[in-house]
Formats: sequence, structure tokens, C-alpha cells
Amino acid sequence: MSLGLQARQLACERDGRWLFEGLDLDVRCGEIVRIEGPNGSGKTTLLKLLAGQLGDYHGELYWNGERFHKVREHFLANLLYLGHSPGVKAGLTPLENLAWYQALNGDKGDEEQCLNALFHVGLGGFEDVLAGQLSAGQQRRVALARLTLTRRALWVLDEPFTAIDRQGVVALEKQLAAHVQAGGSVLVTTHHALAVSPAVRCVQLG
Amino acid sequence: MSLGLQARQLACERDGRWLFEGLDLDVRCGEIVRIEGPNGSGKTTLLKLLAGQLGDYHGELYWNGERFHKVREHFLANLLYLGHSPGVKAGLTPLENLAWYQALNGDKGDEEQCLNALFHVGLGGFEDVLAGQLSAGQQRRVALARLTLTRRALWVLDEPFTAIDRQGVVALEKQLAAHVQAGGSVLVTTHHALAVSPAVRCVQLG
Amino acid sequence: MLNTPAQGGLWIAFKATLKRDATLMFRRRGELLNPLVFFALVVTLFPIGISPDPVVLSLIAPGLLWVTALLAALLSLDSLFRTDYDDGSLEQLLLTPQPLAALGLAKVVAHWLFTGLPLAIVAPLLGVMLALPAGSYMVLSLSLAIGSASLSLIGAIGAALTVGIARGGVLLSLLILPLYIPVLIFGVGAVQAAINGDGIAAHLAMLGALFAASLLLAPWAIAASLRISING
Amino acid sequence: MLNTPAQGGLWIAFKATLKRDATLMFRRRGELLNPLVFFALVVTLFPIGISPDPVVLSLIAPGLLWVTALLAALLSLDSLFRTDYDDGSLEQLLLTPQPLAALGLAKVVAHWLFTGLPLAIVAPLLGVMLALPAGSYMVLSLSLAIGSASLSLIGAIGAALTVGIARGGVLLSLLILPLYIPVLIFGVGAVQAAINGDGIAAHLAMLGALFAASLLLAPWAIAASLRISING
Amino acid sequence: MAFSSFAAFVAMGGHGPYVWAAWGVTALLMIACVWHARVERRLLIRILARRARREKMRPPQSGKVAPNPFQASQADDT
Amino acid sequence: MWTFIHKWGSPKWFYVMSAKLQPLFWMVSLLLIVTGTVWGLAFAPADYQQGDSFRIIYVHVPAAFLAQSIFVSMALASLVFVVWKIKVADMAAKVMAPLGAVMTFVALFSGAVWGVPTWGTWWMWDARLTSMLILLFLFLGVIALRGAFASRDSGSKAASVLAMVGVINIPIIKYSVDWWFTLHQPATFTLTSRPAMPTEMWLPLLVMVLGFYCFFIALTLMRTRNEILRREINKRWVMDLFQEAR
Ligand code: HEM
Ligand SMILES: Nc1ncnc2c1ncn2[C@@H]1O[C@H](COP(=O)(O)OP(=O)(O)OP(=O)(O)O)[C@@H](O)[C@H]1O
Ligand SMILES: Nc1ncnc2c1ncn2[C@@H]1O[C@H](COP(=O)(O)OP(=O)(O)OP(=O)(O)O)[C@@H](O)[C@H]1O
Ligand SMILES: [Mg+2]
Ligand SMILES: [Mg+2]
Repeated sequence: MSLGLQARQLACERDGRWLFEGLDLDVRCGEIVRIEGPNGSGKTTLLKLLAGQLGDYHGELYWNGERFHKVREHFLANLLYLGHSPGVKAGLTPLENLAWYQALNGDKGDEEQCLNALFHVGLGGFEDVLAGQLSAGQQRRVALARLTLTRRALWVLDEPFTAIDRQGVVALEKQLAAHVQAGGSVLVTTHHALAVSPAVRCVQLG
Repeated sequence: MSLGLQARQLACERDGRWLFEGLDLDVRCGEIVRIEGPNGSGKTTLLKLLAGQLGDYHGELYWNGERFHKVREHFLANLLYLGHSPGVKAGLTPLENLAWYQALNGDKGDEEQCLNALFHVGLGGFEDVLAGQLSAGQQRRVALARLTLTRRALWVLDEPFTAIDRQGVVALEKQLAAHVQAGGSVLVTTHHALAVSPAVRCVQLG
Repeated sequence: MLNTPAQGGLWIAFKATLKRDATLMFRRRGELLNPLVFFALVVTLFPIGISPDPVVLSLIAPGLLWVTALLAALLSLDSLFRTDYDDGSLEQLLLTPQPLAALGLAKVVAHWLFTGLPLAIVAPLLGVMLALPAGSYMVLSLSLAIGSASLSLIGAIGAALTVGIARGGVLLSLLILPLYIPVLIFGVGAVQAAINGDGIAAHLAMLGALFAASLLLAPWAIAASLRISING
Repeated sequence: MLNTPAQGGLWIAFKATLKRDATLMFRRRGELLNPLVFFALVVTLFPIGISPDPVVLSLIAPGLLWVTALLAALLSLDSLFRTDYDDGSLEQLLLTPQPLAALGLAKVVAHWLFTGLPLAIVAPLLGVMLALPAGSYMVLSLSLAIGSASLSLIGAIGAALTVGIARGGVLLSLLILPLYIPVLIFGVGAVQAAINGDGIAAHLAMLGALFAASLLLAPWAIAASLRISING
Repeated sequence: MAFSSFAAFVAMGGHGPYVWAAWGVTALLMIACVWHARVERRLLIRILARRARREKMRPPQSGKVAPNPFQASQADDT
Repeated sequence: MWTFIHKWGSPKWFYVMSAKLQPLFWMVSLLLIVTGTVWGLAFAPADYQQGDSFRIIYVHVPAAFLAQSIFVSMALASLVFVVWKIKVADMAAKVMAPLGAVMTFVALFSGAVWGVPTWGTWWMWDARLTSMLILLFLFLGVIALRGAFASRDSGSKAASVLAMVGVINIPIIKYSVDWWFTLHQPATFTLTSRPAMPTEMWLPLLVMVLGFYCFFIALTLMRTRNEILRREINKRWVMDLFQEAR
């Protein structure tokens, strides 16, 4: 039995076109895996599929050596997925947004932690502004605060650097490195040149 | 009288906080002006304001030396603004999207040109797929096709590199450089390191 | 490199906007039928809710048909500008050198063509189901056709005002329904007059006057409201 | 570093989701009132459209009130999942280790608390305006309260199915209104029985049975539909 | 035979318009259904024929059915 | 049983095998419908109350029966699709919906036309009419929902859920509507008990009903085959089959 996420002979078709075929992918602990490829090559589709969001694929997915659908609960309890849309409610404050996400984990949560996480992503002082009034980058930072707040082993991040400024990018890269050093794993797509210390394994699509 | 866009003593307040004050800005022909600043420093707000979309500012705006609101028509006939949301209709094909934008200029338009523009941004073969089914980067490329299609002097681009892959970024940078060499001007925000040959003037916010 | 504002392109832009909205409607074929189906469904609810007795039904039929058509038109208004707002094309619409009022009018015309007009056409059929007295069917259609044009124009103002607000749908009703009341009164008046054998000219003239007034004023109000919504 | 799925956190997640939806409702105070105002406005349109005669009005009052309340509830349903879908939080809801059916139920409960229940509470007031015969006010409220819970549950299935579709609003009506008819029939039946002085227990029992059935089945259908919509 | 003459058959005891309208619409719609299915089939066959012709002109490709033009253009770049 | 389902679930198998079944059903349905038509229109005796307007029954009742059966078949096909993920079942469900709507419309229209000589009105709110109208809306809802999705797979699944939710509701709707309207006529023709009509009246009706059912099966086979072609047009076997055929 191997740890982590495995895909075997994965294939996905969209409107009669194969985005990828016969893809074998391993995401092990302590590893950053980066999916590369031009626009429209199927990165987002692959990520959604690996996060268990899409059902129409061919091939097999394993989580810790077991079939995906058998261990769905356990998988979800260890997954943190951030997609193209940040999942931040415009009508709630950053603090309320985070509190809800904490509760979704079945975790009572405490405000101190949420405030810390917000401070960590540079939103100190904005915790009580409605998220709808924040700038594009600030809204994405609210979503990124979940990386600090919620302890999960596997991070699946679809273009996490979108709209983030340079300091923010550096900080996020450090955070990714720290996460894998602590034994977590990261699956990421980005068109950005990654500069993190541990080896990044690249998978080329398209 | 000077050509181009001028701002004098521009100031903007949001929720009791001054985003910028006493800002003087000149965008002349043959020049790329880049607005820099961390997330939430007011870049998008400034761009919207300079594109005539927001009304609540202090200071004065001039277009070719004349007060803004007097020459609004002429200004709009020379402006191409691409914001955070790409303005691409999910229910229409890329071709139909572009045809509409051409018609908005009062231009009958011809399909040949639209197809060329789409090919230019790497969407050849996707012209009849519904835009809603395209990937994030491909949707933004549809919007970017307007840069090729519509001849305008002043380009105002809010993070145009979002979701675009590396080759796409290179191509877009070349296009910006070509535009200013031909006498146009570009006002751009991006967190990305720009690598274009003509001098880029930076304006720092925040 | 500078352009001067193109003259005479307005008609092209108007047509293109109309065509675009029509394409969007047709692409989801179901959507075209939706207001009609809503109309038919709600008209079905009333006999079930109130009474299946033809005598009762024929008494309330004119009012019922008009109010329901009005609601169907109202509800389809919510998305008139909202989808454009969400994907950023409304922003682009505001930045064209063409007068916004004309482009807004193009969208309203598309809305009426695919909502108000079909409602007016199927209304007689539903009239049969509600035992509407004979002799009033033509008037029902005609009054709905003229009236719904005013409804689309007035409603578009509300849609433009609420476009920036998430869940604006029900707020829209609140803003717009009071303005709809004059149209409703003269519309039902015409049908009732036809049933009673009175002259219908006066009612239809009033409906026409309301339409003319809203055609003159609404486009400017729509343009102004859109500017406000985008600013927010 | 691996977590095991948290046990017993479901109740926390349920409460938090309920609270979140409540906060969102309250933040835009207008929204809370919207269904009520729609209810009131449409109920006033009918006397204008049909006839101000109290005899006629009292005849149609039970059906009118029920149908209008049903429409008000229906229209507010459209945004139940849509706003979450648009900003990506629905995606996140699907990726929690908690059972989706329970979280969907939390959203439905919030919807009922802030739509169905207020409608049931103000309905007697509008009943007075429509000359509803005395003795049926309590029953009107009660039947609306139970009935609207079923309406919220069934309607949420439709809302979940149409959440991925732009302009799903009117399509939602088409999907859901036919399924609403049994609730309408027994709801109006209860009020009419109270007016006629017949026993109301049978009607209320049927409403209760419908509610129980939808409470059992709807959450699963909602969860399945949400999964489909996210996929598309 | 329930009718004495053809004219009586057409008249249907005075109910001719109703009977023939109901039967006519039914027949029309059913025939339209069949006709629609046949047209649908013919169109599909035509598409298949066009493909077959194109396939003959182009050497057969292995694996992918419809090549992605965007990826092809990317390959040229690098 | 399992292998049977799987064989028929394969589009290729279905396409090839249904080609053999299809002509049979067309023949039988044509035969039955022509017989029923001649019999019902020309030979069956006129009703002593309604006269010859009664002959509308020979299209009205088969259409009404068929419409209800189509909804149930559609829901069953949807269930098969959802449980076993058999795509052919979904294709069948897809092509059934429009025919169901057409049949519902035929029943409504013929009923409405029939109402003029018998009741003196085109439409009356009674239980059976109302539930038929609601059935039409349910069909339209399923069709519209499927069409509204950009992705075909999602459209299929959504339509399946709606069809199944709808089929649970149909008996509830029927029951409640029946209970509400007291004006409805007693049933005169059921499959279990002997009808009150004379034999020479209901035999042609039976022939017509069977003919309509065969028509439904034949048309569904044919349109499912079209649907298979449409969806699998990129697949190798379709091209091979096509090139073999010429
Ligand atoms: C729009 C109008 C009508 C509709 C929608 C309608 C609907 C139906 C339906 C759904 C059935 C099948 C009942 C079942 O499955 O058990 C049926 C049967 C029947 N209808 Fe109609 N009907 C309409 C008008 C009429 C009229 C005007 C008459 C004659 C006066 C009529 C006479 C019958 C008879 C005799 C049967 C067969 C008896 C039975 O199976 O119960 N219908 N109709
Ligand atoms: N509608 C609004 N109401 C109130 N405050 C607003 C509004 N829009 C923006 N702001 C505030 O103005 C500030 C600047 O926002 P803006 O979107 O201009 O930033 P930005 O520089 O574009 O940032 P980013 O790099 O993240 O895109 C933010 O702090 C935000 O909170
Ligand atoms: N729902 C859908 N229906 C049909 N085709 C789709 C759908 N979603 C995506 N596609 C197609 O799949 C391809 C891959 O899309 P995807 O979003 O995975 O690309 P990506 O690699 O993430 O690109 P980007 O870098 O632009 O984000 C695109 O060409 C798109 O047209
Ligand atoms: Mg992507
Ligand atoms: Mg910005």
C-alpha cells in the first residue's frame, strides 16, 4: 500500500476530443506536483477530476492504495481544493467566511485562529469589511487564508497565484514549501515560474 | 495642448480611506504606463476611473488637453478597456462574441477579420465552440482577440496576463510593444514581470 | 492613430445587439418558451386553487389573464441585464461610443419580441380554458401586445437599477409593480369593455399613450440606471 | 499528517450553514421583506384587475392567497443555490466531508424560516383585505406554514437542478409548479373546509404526510442534483 | 358498415368537423414524428458520408479522432 | 440477466440488433392502426347518446394511455441509466420525451375537440383533463431541462432525476386532483374489469391502443438509433459499419 493520491490510466474526453489519455500520476507525501500545459490543455479538468468533482472519466483513482469511491469520506477530510473561483461570499466579511469553512469541517473553530490566518495573508484590518468590497487580489487572499487555517494533507490549487501581488507570491511559495516539508503534498497548476526549494515534479499536458 | 490622457491631482476615497491622493499621471502616445502596487492599493479603481467608468473622484481628467466629460464620445472611440471580467458571453461562440463587439463600434465587420483575430490568439479551430465550454485561459483569449480586431489608440488593461500560458504571455508582450511602436499607448496593471523592449514607465500606488 | 467617433454606425450596433440577444434566446430553446409556460402554469393553478366552475372563472378571467401575463413578463425581466453584468459585457456596452439609450432599447425590443408578443399571441388560448366570454379574444391579444411593450420598457428601468444587486429579483418586483398598475387598469378595462359590448377605443388609446410616453422616456432612464449600477 | 474524518461535526456544520444563510439574509434587510412585499403587491393587483366587490373577493380569497404565497415562495427559490454557485462556495460545499444532503437541508430550512414562515404569518392580514370569511384565519396560517415547508423542500430540488443554468429562473417554475399542485390542493382545501365549517383534520393530515414524504426524499434528490450541476 | 353512403361517412352524423379534426391532427402529428426521425437519420448519414470522404483524402491518424488545432500551433512555436 | 442488460446497453449491439427488430414493429403497428382506423371510423356502431362524435375515442384514449405509459417508461429508462450508467437507456429516455409530449397533446386536443359536441365547451376543469395538462407540463419540463445544459452528460443526469421525481409525483397528483374535482366521469375502460361498452365498440379501441404502443416502440427504436449515431459519430465502429454498408 502506498500513501497519497494515485491515478492509473486516466483519460478524459470532452466533446469527442481526448484531453489526456493513459495518464499515470502519483502524488506522494512531501512532494509538490505541478501540472503544466498551455491554455485549454485540460489542467483544470484534471484537477477537478482528482479532487473527486467530476465523474465522467476513464481509468482508476486510488487514495492511499484504495479505490477512490470507497474512501471518499477519508479523502475529503484530507483535501483542500481551491479552484478558479475563490469560493468567498461577497455578502459576508472575511471573518465570517472563514468561520463557515471551519464549521464545515465539523470544527467549532475559534475567532483567534481565523484572525491569525487573515493576518497571515495580509488582511489584518480588513476582517470586518464585506468581502464584496475587497479588491480582486484581496478576495483571493481570503480563500488562501484557508491554507493556514485548515490542516489538510493534500492541497489541490488551481492557479493560486492569480491576482496576487509579488510579496504575496513569495509568501505563498514559502508556504507551499513549508507544507511539503511538514509531510503534506501539493498539486498545483500555474503559468507562473515557481521558485520553491524542494524539488517540484512537473507533469506535462497537451 | 498635449496628446493623450492626463490626470491632475486625482484622489479617490473608499470607506474613509484615501486610496491615492494628488496623483498626476500622463499617458502619451508611444508609451506603456504600468500601475504598480500591492493588492488592494487601488489599481483597478484607478483604471476604472481613467476609463470613465467611475464618477466619484476628486481632481481633473483631460483627454487631448480637454476636459474629460466634454470629449467623452471621442475618448470612448479611442479606448479599449479590458477589465477583471473578460466580457465574453458564455452562450455565444467566440466568433459571435467578436462580431458583436465589432458591431458596437458601428462597424459592419467581416468574418475573415474575426477569424484572423481568433487565430492570432491561438483559438483557431475553437471559433464555433460555445465560449462557456472553453477553459479559463481560452475565455480570456477571446477577450484579448479584441486587441487585434479593434483599432484603438489607448489600451487600458487590468491584469491582462491572468490565466494566460507562457507562450501566450510572450505573444501578448510583443503585441503591446508593437502597439506603442505604432504610436498607440497602453495603460496596464499586472503583478507579472513585464519584459517588453520599449521603456515602461511605472507608477507606484499604495 | 486617433479615431474620430464613427457616425451612422448606430443602426449597425442596434441591429447587432438585437441579433445577439435573439441568438442567446434561441440557443437555449427552452428559454423562449419559459414565459409562456409560466403563464400557462399559473393560469392552471387558479382554477385548481379557486374553483373549476366556469361561471366563476369567466367572471375573473380578464383580470387573471392580465395579471398573470404581467407577472410572466416581469419575471423574465430580471435577467435582462444581469447576465451581461455578470460576465462583464455590460461594462463593455457602457464603454462604446454609441449612445447607451439606443443599445438598451435594442435589448428591450428583443425582450418584448420574445416575451410580450408571444404572451399576447397565446393569451386567447388560455382565455378558452378560463371560459372567457366570446367576442373579447381579439381585444385581449391587442391590449396585451400594446401593454406588454410598455411593461418591457418600464420594467427595464427597474432591471437596470437592480442589476448590481445580488438577488435583485424580488426587489425588482417591488420597484416595478406599482408602475405597472396604470397599464393593468387600462388593459383589463379594454377586455372588460369588449365583454360588456362597450367601446374599447378609449382604453386602447390610453394604452397607446402610455406606450408612447414610455418609449420616449424609458430609454434615457435605462441608460442612466445602468450607469449608476456599474458605478456602484 | 493524515486526518481521519471527524465524527459528530455534522451538527456544527448544519448550524453554521443555517447561521450563514441567515446572516446573508439579514445583511440585505430588504431581501427579508421581498417575498412579503411581492405577496402583498400581487394580492393588491387582483382586486384592481378583477373586481373590488367583497362578495367576489371573499369567494376567491383562499385560492388567491394560497396561489400568491406559493408564487412568492417559488420566486425566492431561484437564488437559493445560485449565489453560492456563482462565487464558488457551492463547489466547496460539495467537497466537505459532511453529507451534502444535510447541508442542503440546512439551506432549505433557512429558506423556509425566512420565506415560508413569514408568509404564513402575514397571510391573515392580507386575508382581511380580501374579505376572507372569519374563522379560517388560523387555518390559513397553519396550512401555509406546513405547506410552505414542503414547497421549500420540493422547490430546492428544482433550484439545485437549474443552478448551473443562466436564466434558470423561469425554467425553475416549469419544473416545480406541477409538483406543487398536491400541496396547493390540500392547502386550499383546508381553508375552504374551515370556511364551510367542515373538518380540517383530514386536509392538514395530508399536508403533513406530504411534508414528511418530501422531508425524507428531497434532501437526497437535492444532493444528487447539486452534484450534477457542479459537474456541468 | 355503420354508414349508408360516403357522404354520410364524411358528415359523421353532423359531427364531421370534430371527428375529422381530431383524427386529422393525430394522423398529422404521428406522420410528422416519423418524417422527422427519417430526416434526422438522413442528415446523420450525410455527415458520415462527408467524414468518410475526408478520411479517404487524409492519411488515417492513430489515437486522437479530432486533432486539437491549438496544440498543433503550440508545437510549431516551440 | 446481467449479460442481457449489458449486451443491450452497448450502443453497437443495440444499433445492430434494433435494426432487425424495428421493421417488425413498424409492420405490426401499421397493420393494427390501419385495421383499427377502418374498423373504428367506418364499422363500429355509433354511440346511442353521442352519435358519431364518439369515434374520437379511437384516437383520444390510445393517445392518453400511451402518454402516461411513456412517462413511466422514460422514468424507468432514466433509472436504468442512473443505476447502471447505461448510455443507451439515456438515449431512449431522451427520444421518448418529445413523443410523450406529442401524445399528451394529441389526447388534450382530441379531448378538447370532443368536448364541443358533448359538453358544449372546449375545455372544462375536471380531474382527468387537469392531470393530463399537468402531465404535458412535466414532459415539457424534462425536455427543457435537458436542453438547458451546455454539457450533454449533465443534461442527461438532470433530466433523469427530474423524470424520477416526476414519476413519484404522478400518482400523488392524480390522487389529489381526483379528490378535488367532483365533476369527473367514471372510468369506462380499464384493463382489469370488463368495460361497459359493447364489444364491437371496444375491440377496435383495443386494436388501436395496441397499434399505438407498437408505434411508440418502433419510433423509439428508430430515434434511439439516430441518437446513437449522433453521439458515437466519432467512434470507429460507426465508420466501419457505414463503409461496410456501401
Ligand atoms: C381536453 C379534454 C380531455 C382530456 C385531456 C381527456 C383526458 C383523458 C384521459 C387522460 C383519459 C385516459 C383515462 C385513463 O387513463 O384512465 C381519457 C379517457 C377517456 N375520455 Fe377523455 N379527455 C378529454 C375530453 C374528453 C371528452 C370531451 C370526452 C367525451 C365526452 C372524453 C371521454 C373519454 C372517454 C370515454 C375515455 C375512456 C374512458 C376511460 O378510459 O376512462 N374525454 N380522457
Ligand atoms: N465598491 C467598493 N466599495 C468600497 N470599497 C471598495 C470598493 N471597491 C474597492 N474598494 C476598496 O478599494 C481598495 C482598492 O481596490 P482595487 O480593486 O482598486 O485594488 P487593486 O489595486 O486593483 O488590487 P488587486 O491587485 O487585488 O486587483 C480595496 O481595499 C477595496 O477594499
Ligand atoms: N463543461 C465542458 N464542456 C465541454 N468542454 C469543456 C468543458 N469544460 C472544459 N472543456 C474543454 O476542455 C478543455 C480543457 O479545459 P480546462 O479548463 O481543463 O483547461 P486548462 O488546462 O485548465 O486551461 P487554462 O490554462 O486556460 O485554465 C478546453 O478546451 C475546454 O474547451
Ligand atoms: Mg484552468
Ligand atoms: Mg485589481
